[in-house]
Amino acid sequence: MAMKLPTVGETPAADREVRVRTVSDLSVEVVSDSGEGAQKCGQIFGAVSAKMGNGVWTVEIIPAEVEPPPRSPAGASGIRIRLGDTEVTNWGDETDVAVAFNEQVLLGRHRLGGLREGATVLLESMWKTHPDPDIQTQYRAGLEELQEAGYRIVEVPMEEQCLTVVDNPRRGKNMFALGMLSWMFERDLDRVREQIAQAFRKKAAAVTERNHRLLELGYAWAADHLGERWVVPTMDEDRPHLVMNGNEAVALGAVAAGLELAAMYPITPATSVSHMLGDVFHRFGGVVHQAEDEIAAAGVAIGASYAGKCSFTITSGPGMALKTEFLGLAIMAEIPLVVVDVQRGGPSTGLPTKVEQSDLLAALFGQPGDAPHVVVAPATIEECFHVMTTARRVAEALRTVVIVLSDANLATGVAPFPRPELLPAWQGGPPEILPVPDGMAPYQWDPRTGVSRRFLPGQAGGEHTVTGLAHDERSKVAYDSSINERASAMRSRKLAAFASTLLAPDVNGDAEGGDLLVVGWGSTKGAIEEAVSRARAEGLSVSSLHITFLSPLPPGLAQIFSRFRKVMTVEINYSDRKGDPFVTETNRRRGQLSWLLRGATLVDVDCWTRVMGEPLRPARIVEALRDHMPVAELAAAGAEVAEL
Amino acid sequence: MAMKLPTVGETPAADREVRVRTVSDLSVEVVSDSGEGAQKCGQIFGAVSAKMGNGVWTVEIIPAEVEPPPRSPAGASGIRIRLGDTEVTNWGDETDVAVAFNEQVLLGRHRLGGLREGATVLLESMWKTHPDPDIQTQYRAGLEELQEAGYRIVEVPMEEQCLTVVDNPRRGKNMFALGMLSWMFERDLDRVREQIAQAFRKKAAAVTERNHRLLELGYAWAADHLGERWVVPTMDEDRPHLVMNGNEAVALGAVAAGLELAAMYPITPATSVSHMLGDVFHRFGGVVHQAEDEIAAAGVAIGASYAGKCSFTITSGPGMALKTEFLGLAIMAEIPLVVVDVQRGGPSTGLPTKVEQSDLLAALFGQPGDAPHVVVAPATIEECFHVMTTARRVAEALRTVVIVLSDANLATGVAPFPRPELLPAWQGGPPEILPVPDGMAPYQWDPRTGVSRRFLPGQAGGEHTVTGLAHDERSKVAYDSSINERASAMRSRKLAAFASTLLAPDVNGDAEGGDLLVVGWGSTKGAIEEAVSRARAEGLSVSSLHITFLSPLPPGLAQIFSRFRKVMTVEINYSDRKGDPFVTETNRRRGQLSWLLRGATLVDVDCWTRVMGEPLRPARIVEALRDHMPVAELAAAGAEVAEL
Amino acid sequence: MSESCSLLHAALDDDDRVFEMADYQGPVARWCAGCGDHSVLTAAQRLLADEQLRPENTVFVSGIGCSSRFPHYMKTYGFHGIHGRALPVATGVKLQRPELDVFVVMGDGDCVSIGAAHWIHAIRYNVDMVALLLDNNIYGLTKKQTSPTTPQGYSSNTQPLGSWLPAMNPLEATLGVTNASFVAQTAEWVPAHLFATLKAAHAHRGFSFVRILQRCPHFTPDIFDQAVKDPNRVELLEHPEGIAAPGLEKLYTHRIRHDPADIHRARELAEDSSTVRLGLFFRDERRPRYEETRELPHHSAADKIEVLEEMFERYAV
Amino acid sequence: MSESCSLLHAALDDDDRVFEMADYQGPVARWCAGCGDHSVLTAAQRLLADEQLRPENTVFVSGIGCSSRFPHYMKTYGFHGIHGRALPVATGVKLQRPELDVFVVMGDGDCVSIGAAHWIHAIRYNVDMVALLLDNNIYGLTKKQTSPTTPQGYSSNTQPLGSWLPAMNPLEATLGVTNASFVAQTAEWVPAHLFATLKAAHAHRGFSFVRILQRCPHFTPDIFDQAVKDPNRVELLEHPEGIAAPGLEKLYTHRIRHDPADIHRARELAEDSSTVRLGLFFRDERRPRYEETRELPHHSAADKIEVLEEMFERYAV
Ligand SMILES: Cc1ncc(C[n+]2csc(CCOP(=O)(O)OP(=O)(O)O)c2C)c(N)n1
Ligand SMILES: Cc1ncc(C[n+]2csc(CCOP(=O)(O)OP(=O)(O)O)c2C)c(N)n1
Ligand code: SF4
Ligand code: SF4
Ligand SMILES: [Mg+2]
Ligand SMILES: [Mg+2]
Repeated sequence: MAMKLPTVGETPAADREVRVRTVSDLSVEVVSDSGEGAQKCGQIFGAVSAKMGNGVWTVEIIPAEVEPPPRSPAGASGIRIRLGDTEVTNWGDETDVAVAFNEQVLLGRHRLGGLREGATVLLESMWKTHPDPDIQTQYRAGLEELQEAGYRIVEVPMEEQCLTVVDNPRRGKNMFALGMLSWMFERDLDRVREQIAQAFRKKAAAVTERNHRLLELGYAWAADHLGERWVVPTMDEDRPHLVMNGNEAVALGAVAAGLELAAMYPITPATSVSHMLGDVFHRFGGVVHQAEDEIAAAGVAIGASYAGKCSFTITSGPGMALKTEFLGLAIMAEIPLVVVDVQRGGPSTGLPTKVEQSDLLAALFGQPGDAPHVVVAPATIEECFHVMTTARRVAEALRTVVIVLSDANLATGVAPFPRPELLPAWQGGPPEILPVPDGMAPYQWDPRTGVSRRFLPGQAGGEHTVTGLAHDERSKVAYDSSINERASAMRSRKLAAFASTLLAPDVNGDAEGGDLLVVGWGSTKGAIEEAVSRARAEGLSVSSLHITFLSPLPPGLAQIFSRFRKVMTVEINYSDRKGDPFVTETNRRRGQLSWLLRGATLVDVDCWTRVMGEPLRPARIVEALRDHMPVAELAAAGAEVAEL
Repeated sequence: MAMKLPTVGETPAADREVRVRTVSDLSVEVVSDSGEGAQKCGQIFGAVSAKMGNGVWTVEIIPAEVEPPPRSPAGASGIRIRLGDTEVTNWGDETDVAVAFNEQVLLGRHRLGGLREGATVLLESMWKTHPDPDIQTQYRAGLEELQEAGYRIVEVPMEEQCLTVVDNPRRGKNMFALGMLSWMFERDLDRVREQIAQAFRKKAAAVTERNHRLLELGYAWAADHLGERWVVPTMDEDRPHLVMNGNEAVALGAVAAGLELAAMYPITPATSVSHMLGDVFHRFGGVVHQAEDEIAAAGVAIGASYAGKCSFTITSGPGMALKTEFLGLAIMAEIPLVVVDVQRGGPSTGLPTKVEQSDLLAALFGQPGDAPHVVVAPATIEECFHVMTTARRVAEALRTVVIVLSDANLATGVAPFPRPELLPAWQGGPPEILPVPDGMAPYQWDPRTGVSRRFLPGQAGGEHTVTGLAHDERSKVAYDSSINERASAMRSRKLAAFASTLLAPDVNGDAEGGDLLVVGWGSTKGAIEEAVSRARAEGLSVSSLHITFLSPLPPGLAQIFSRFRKVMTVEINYSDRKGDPFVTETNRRRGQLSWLLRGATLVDVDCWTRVMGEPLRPARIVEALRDHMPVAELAAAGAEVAEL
Repeated sequence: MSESCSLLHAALDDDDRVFEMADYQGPVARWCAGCGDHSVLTAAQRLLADEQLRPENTVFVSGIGCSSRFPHYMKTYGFHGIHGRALPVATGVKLQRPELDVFVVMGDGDCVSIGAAHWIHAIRYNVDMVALLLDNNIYGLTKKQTSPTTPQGYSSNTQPLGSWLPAMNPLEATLGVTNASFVAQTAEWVPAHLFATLKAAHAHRGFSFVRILQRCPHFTPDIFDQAVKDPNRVELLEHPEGIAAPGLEKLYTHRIRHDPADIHRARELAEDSSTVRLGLFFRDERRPRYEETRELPHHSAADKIEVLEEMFERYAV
Repeated sequence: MSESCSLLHAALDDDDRVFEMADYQGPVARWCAGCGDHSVLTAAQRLLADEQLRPENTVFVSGIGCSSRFPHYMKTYGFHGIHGRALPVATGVKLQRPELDVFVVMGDGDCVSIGAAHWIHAIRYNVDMVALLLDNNIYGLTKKQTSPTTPQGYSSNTQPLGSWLPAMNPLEATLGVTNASFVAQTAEWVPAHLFATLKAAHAHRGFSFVRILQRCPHFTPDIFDQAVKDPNRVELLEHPEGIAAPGLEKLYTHRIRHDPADIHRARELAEDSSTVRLGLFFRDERRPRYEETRELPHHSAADKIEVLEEMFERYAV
């Protein structure tokens, strides 16, 4: 069937054919200058889609500046929603349908490779006739660039249309866009109206009303003018779900875990956890302490943990660096502490709003001296919620530091997950302040497990001074060298004992083995598993495995690895590529997990990593898998030899 | 020949036989309450011995408190001197001859396992008849404990003797002891007198004179009463030598390297470097900046490096923790910086005055984000001197951070090394402040090596802003993701390029291979190599290899390792032992270097490590080697199987 | 005592315990003979006995330094942390357990140098605790390096030619921080004044900052020498609202009347370092205390779940 | 230009270069429209032109924050470092190269919160540089969190119920630090005063601390609103030794005479926050400057080797 859709910017005529396509997976984005409400539009669209039973993953497009200049490619602000007919676990690949409020922000997205070739674009057309001739010129040039890139561009007179309803179209275009999208994706208009009402519930009723009118306007306009509709089949899902981002999940997870003191210092992308807690924590008797710096935040959390229930601190890379010394103290003095590191691009200030998984080795080994502690990485938004309970419990049970490695991808990604059935036990009890039985010592290590029971201030008979100096069971400063050996062993033993309670990770794909095993950790799970499915569908013998506890490592890795011809990690951190100048097998900088696994298992774990400041795209992973299949590598090596 | 020496505390009679023994290696120590001058005595003894052509290694015995209570085992303050007929590279094993000013400090040394069974002990006898009956009792009890341990105890009326020359014997006993030692070891008295004069050159001439008299008194008393003399044959050595400790060597090495700004904050055991520089640096136009904390110290050094010649900062573990964030910035912004970490026992405050090698992984991986930089560890006091020039040059050539890992063993160990022939080139030139040729960018990375030339303030045309944000060649903040990939690769490439200039390390022992290869790094070299020689003399097929550059690693390791049936590291840091409860091959905490080598080479590198707060003793290493010989391990495994 | 017995024990009303000084004394202090820290330790133990503070409800928090060994020598709870960071830890303790009595012991390097940011902010937070600055004008534990309070020209191991800058005046700086609520100075060699000052500091609801001039015979034997020997070099601040240390009138004849409500005069008096002034420089009981933010009702697990379920509704699909 | 040509170039006497404001202007500043940082940027560029400072000999050092983007928008050397640590870096630059003109740009979170220890100590070091505190009473870059200077009760994302404590007064704190030598306050919406203040700060030999009240229309549009709209809420400090900003007399009729030599009065004036006071609070040109420690003769490599050989003798065997 021939398409009548114009491929170069022109508003389509009212008489045209409408093509309806059913797809199992599709990404939509809305981009604008910041402040134009693109994000609100997308959030409502995403929420409605989730309610209708689609899998959804939403991610915000955030410019680097607070208020970037209007109409600039680097200023693109917006949101991207990926819809699926099953659960969606990651942001996917390129965008299929985009709504853009000006051509410059669209160019920004295009130049970053955000749009799929042939994507459909609904572009505000007002700039074509803008009073400023420079803008007209820019618009024409932009359109040309976009057209050459092969997008299907539909010019939409959004401003003109909105003016029929509102005076200031800057505050309405987003609802108009929502209307268009609702038509294109056959969203249930009642649900959309309801969601709008919910989103603007704090505003005057007139706002909701006006937005409903704009919605309908956009819907009608689309129905009259557009030629493409998409159906993404929905699932029947009875279990109730929640939709939120990973930082919100961490915040509510902290509440569910019974944590009551969050000590922090603002830093992107971790801060929104404390914003959320700032809003709600007092309703649970909790406090957000914004300290003077990250060091003090760690100190306050440690002081509070020392005196009672485990507390937590939350930060990102540069803040982790500052907490290093205090983490060593908490580990040495065996004070429970939960530390959430929402990773961003590094090193140094790096890419503050962008995702990276490059704090792993620093989290594991950053503290001078031998400082055993637990490191755990949630892989999904749901895990962001539940990991907080695990972390508090493990920190208290082992009397040590638990570092939770989230990242910017989880922090800002929004997706539904099954509504947790909350248990009181998750919160732990309030600490018991009972007198200490005679003869008990504050570090009465169980020689097998290294575990001991701490005394809290208020417990008569338990008076002692905790110290970061080497010390014995009674917390007395050690002048005798053998004491240090023993205490070091006890602190380490706790991890080994804990490791013995972990299960070997499941293999996704073929547990019996195969050509290639991909190992990941943290937020990349969804993208990796999707890529593995696609690759398996292509006939490649690929499986994957995801590691939740990075310290201690779970058992069974070496055995699992041995069943595959090749093992590699996929990570968002830096690695030298094979064949880079001067790079050898010994001095190659490797993906951080691959490093860890090589040392632990002695298996030649290869890696494919990228630090592009964005989550991994499943399609790119599939390409990498193809390239790294043992057979492909052999062929490549063969070709090279043949060339000589 | 029957010995007439009394084996239990009693002052020997004047008529007795004197036995003279020739040994190739022997350790002497002088211990006292703090403030009694034992260290001065030992320093002079060591210097004279070095001048006479003995190999010498001196190490101070330092109590944990500033002024510990007198007559307490934990308060032992003193010095230990190891003499040899060839070069002495480490503190050796237990002490053979001890002079003690009271029995309590001797007990302290005994309980720490510092004295060899059967060691000869010259003990001040005044306590036997002390007016305080408690002290008399203590003395008797102490003597009994020591006697049971099997030492040859000679009671010496030091105080009584000294009173014949001085009023306050507390200020003279050390010279009397020096006299006794001089007789026992046949030291050239003229040289001793000269060295005393040199040591007290800042005091009144009468002090030297009085000390000479005490020296002679001790000598004469020993000649009259003692029955044992030792001959440690001397070497003929024409090359002039210097005798100093590792921290002094770092300080003078910094001067030789042309460094001109040391920014620091006091911390044991690093501080004495700055004490030394505080005394002398201004004579070289250099400045010691004591900052408000370690963070500021790093910042000042980085600011100074940014504006001109490379600067340095010096600290120990807790201070390293605080510098973490700034190191990331220097690496990201490519600002040369030398960081000296004089390691002590950790984690946290740990064992501030004691040696440990447990900052290796933190030095390598401590900075959040991918932060490639150079880590180098001097292995000898001589290397402490020379490493500073290397570090400055590498930091400037690669525009990155160079971390120098020394430790408390090197910091306080004193030994002679060949006097360096200083070259002006070591200092590097003053930075050239010339206009920047048109079109040059501040990070004009050579794509093969990643190296670029930095512009300094004052260079017209080079104006730019360095930043810790991801940035491009012109130091412009990167909004485009591919820029980050490229810049990351360039920063990493520098290390690979540098690695290509390193040589494969030499094998000590049998380069062709054998049963066991021991790998070490840093200050343990001397002890390891001595242990390997002894083990080889026993017929074990053991060799060793020492790694100077830990990042990047030198080439050739995997090849060398492949020639040995087993490879293991020997380190002063914590590792779980095989067979510890719950410990598995995957979750075992390993010696830090072994960890690194496993990941880099995939060889099953085992480890033997201790964190006893003291340098390794060669004899203990020999034991460990015996236990870890592949054959011994097989036998042990066999025995276990047989037991089942 | 078995676990179940200890439970019984907890149920007993032990309010009839009477504490002697010895009940607060830990192991023998390992400071140098003549070190001023000994006097402060005694004064603190005396205060605890005087106030009958329960050892188990009292926490001494410190950093690193000679003075920071303090908690080890008390028979209370103690937290010997890391250098410069005692105040955040103490803040955490107090936020978690406002009912505990918290004392903080810091050296001059610990508080004024590496801990400066926390010091400034702790003054501002005004959390109810007693902060003692044991100021010996030197780094003791690390063996004689210049501290910010080292007198200008005084030689140390890092500045052998003498400290280059005028000494930082911690009282002045404290008085410059908004929300300061209690600022006093005393000297360990005047035990009566020291005790009276600790007592007043403990009585104050808020952050009580006490600078204690402390002798370090090992490294700075000369610094307070003149003031110790010659009471005329010392001036006592006196006022009905101030700190009264009975029995000192005869020895210390130089006295000056100062109303601790007058911050301007307090600053003037603090600034002039030609005489050693002991007494209460400033007190204001009405400043907001940060830990009041924590005074929230306790919520049961079930309560919390209820509210959380309510919040889930916002996110439900 | 080839390497050899550039050598020639260096030999030229380029003192006859004349710099226009444009010579100091970097890429277009990426702050929000109406952000006060724009005015400060302009004032700084004007100052540089006015003083004819060579772009290559001028260094702007900053931390992290909206305001810390400043160096990127200048065509001089710049160092955009890490959050809170601009001052140590600037100190290092100045110790190494005392001949450079160094400016430091910090936000209120950057300087007063995380950077507090360095701030206090930089005042004390009194190294010759101009330190600008761009105080918008909020964390801008991270999107509206409470800063120490946020007014009491003002709501933010971390303290939605309003800031709990009274705002920290940076002028007062600065004036409390021994060895403070130049303390002024200005506002970016009074360009003439801003310029005059920068000029005086630059002229001062020592650490010139300038607090600039800065509007953040994005997050705290209301905070300085009244003072901006109503000149009567502003009071200018005036004195022959003070900062004269000609042309303001008519608009700003509230003026108060203050001798910048009088630190006690300075503190009183700084403390009262009921009116916005602009002007020079304190200046003392005679305070020792720390970088003078660095004023050492240069030594050639050969000289150094000679001295080193001499030192070796002490260690020779
Ligand atoms: C992070 C860190 N930096 C430095 C040190 C070394 N250090 C220990 S105590 C101390 C200073 C001691 O001086 P002060 O605080 O005045 O206490 P005093 O010993 O005089 O009582 C220093 C620098 C450390 N332990 N940790
Ligand atoms: C170590 C570290 N902690 C936190 C941050 C996050 N951060 C960036 S700017 C900033 C504060 C910005 O506020 P301010 O200093 O007042 O500057 P403004 O943006 O208002 O100009 C923070 C907390 C960081 N980059 N590094
Ligand atoms: S060194 Fe000074 S401060 Fe430390 S214990 Fe000795 S006298 Fe006290
Ligand atoms: S957020 Fe505020 S401070 Fe930051 S650029 Fe915008 S207006 Fe300026
Ligand atoms: Mg001190
Ligand atoms: Mg601000």
